[in-house]
Amino acid sequence: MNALGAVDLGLALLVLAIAGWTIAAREAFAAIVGYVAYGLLLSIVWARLFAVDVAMTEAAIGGGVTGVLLISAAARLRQAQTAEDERPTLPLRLMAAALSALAAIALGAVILSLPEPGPSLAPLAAKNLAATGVGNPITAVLIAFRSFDTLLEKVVLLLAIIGVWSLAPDRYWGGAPIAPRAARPVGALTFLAQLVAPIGVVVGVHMVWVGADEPGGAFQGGAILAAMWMIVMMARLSEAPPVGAPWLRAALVAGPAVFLIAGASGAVTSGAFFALPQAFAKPLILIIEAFMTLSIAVTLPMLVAGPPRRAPL
Amino acid sequence: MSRTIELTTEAAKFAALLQAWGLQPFMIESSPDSRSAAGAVRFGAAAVRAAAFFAFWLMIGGNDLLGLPVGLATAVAASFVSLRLMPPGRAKIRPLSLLALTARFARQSVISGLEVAWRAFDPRLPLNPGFIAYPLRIAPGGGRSAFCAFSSLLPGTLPTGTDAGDALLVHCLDVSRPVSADLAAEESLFMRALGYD
Amino acid sequence: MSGALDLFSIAAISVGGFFFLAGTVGLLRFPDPLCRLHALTKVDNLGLGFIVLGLIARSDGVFGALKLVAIWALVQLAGATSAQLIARAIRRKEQIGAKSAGGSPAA
Amino acid sequence: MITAATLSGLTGAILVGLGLYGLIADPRPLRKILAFNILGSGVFLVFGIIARRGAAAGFPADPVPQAMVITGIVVAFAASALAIAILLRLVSETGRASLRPDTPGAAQTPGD
Repeated sequence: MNALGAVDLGLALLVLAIAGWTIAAREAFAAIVGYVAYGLLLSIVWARLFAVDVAMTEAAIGGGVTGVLLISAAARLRQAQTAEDERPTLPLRLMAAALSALAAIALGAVILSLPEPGPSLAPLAAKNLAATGVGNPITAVLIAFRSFDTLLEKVVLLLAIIGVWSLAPDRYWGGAPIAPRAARPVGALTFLAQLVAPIGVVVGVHMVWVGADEPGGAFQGGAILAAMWMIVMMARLSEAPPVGAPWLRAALVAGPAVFLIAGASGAVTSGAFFALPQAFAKPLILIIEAFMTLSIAVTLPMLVAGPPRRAPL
Repeated sequence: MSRTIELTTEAAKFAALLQAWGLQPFMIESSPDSRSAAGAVRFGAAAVRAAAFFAFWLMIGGNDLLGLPVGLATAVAASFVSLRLMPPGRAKIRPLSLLALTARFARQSVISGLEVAWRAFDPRLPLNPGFIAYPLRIAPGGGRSAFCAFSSLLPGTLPTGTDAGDALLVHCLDVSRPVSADLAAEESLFMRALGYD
Repeated sequence: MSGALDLFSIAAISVGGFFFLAGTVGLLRFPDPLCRLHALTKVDNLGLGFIVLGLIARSDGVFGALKLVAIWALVQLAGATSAQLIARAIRRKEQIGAKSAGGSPAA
Repeated sequence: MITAATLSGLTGAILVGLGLYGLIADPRPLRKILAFNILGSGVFLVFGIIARRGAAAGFPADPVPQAMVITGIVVAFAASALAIAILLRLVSETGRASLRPDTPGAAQTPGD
């Protein structure tokens, strides 16, 4: 086994160990810290699979934003304990373990018996990449080749927001959520937010811009912008907006709306839904990406902030 | 009479603009006596910061000609965010003192880093941990936060926030070391470099 | 690349690796969370500094070098902030513990 | 000889098993959400090696599964956020972080 193979094996064992710790840890807080570390390690695994775009998404969303969501939830759940007697009995746990092991073994067997060479859509994507004008095949797949998936995924985000907001008690409807934040202003956190947030804006936009040709894109860049807004709210330099704010709602629907309009205009001009005219494919993709970025940057923090918890003014 | 006032304000504006563009990158002195001069200061700070963010864009983006307008717009947006979060303060950077501060930071980092490394590897684990209270001279606000961040980077000292007064509670791996004297030297240098004195 | 530059790069990265090792040993051996924080956030950052220094010698052009410096600076900022926040949280917890035990808070 | 891609796939398979166990065996709702996320990331990893095995046409990995994993990660996050919002509302209504429909103190049914 060469050095890189040893690194891969070590990485795999580390990922599994931390996943096991996350499942087994007694304290919720410890489990969540484990989960964040797990997300970061997993993104290294993705980088080793040459999926840099996925690695960035996993690090930003799987590790970072989900981590904030879980930690703030755990802090609010500290009082509400689950009774110990709700733990399943030993035979039941053994059965669950056997079932899980069976699932893992079956999946492992499938992986080992995959056909060689693997089927691939890469040649097809490569052949049509020139028509989109972008250089990053993943961005092309997301926005052009499988645009319905991406559009529906944006709609799912919107549905999730609607679902989260619907959980507000009646008296708070139209009010503002309370984003996770420090109990009182802390100098160190304020300093970080003041310095990092503008730099993060540059990095996030840059990531969307280069996403057309290199690893990056609306999801990764949007997640960075979202993180910057969350840091600013955590440092108490800004508050979550009321859910009824028109600008907020416009920003939330901007991405899917522009995407839909582009698709519909394709139906008119080129005779097929989402048929982007070839001459304008690249600028169109960039415009769609820009609005998607805006929506993602606003949606993720609002999902983390949760339902309104303040009466409307 | 009114003309003279106008001229004075214009002059103040111009001076503030010059100051902002030339000598004091990032943060500049605000002059509370004149509103329009304050506006110019704000504009100047915005311009300096936007230039800095554009330079950052060029640095991470490299030489992509098509991206320049995007970078420019992003730099303006970033400086808007920056101004919202951190209005122009009274700090000004003195390059020579900053250089001295950087040199001291590098030297102290290596020296105390080696010391912590030695403590970690020594089988007897020679630690004498504890807190010391260090009375801060730098005023509360951005400058103090920056100094705390700075001193928390040096191995051996770890600021853990202030007590009821203005004393910084510093955790040290070895309380018998001259931590207070070191901190005082660094604070003087820091205040001189960023114009907080 | 000239041999001297390669040699410098190897030396700097090795020194960085040494500091990372020292930080990890400290993390495992130091007795309480605050001491472990020293090992984790500072000695490791120093290690990163040396590794960045070694990589700058191998970077292609000024932009690559500046990018590495920016990465180092951002990690420093994150490290400084998280170290202070964690240290603060630990001290407050200890203070509350000391108060409830009837002792005076450490100062 | 097991390649790096196969190794990651097997890791993904074990992660699916671990997540499934946590999802079934842990009664605490927050931990179920965590386990669900681990299960999901295991599935993504299996998808990822299918992308890696589909390396062709000069790409190091098939871009189509990669793009789907990216959307998948975002959807998993949205689902977690919704689940946590529901959980927090449940706690604020009942005062207990429990999925058990009966009131505290009532006789428990085995195998529930």
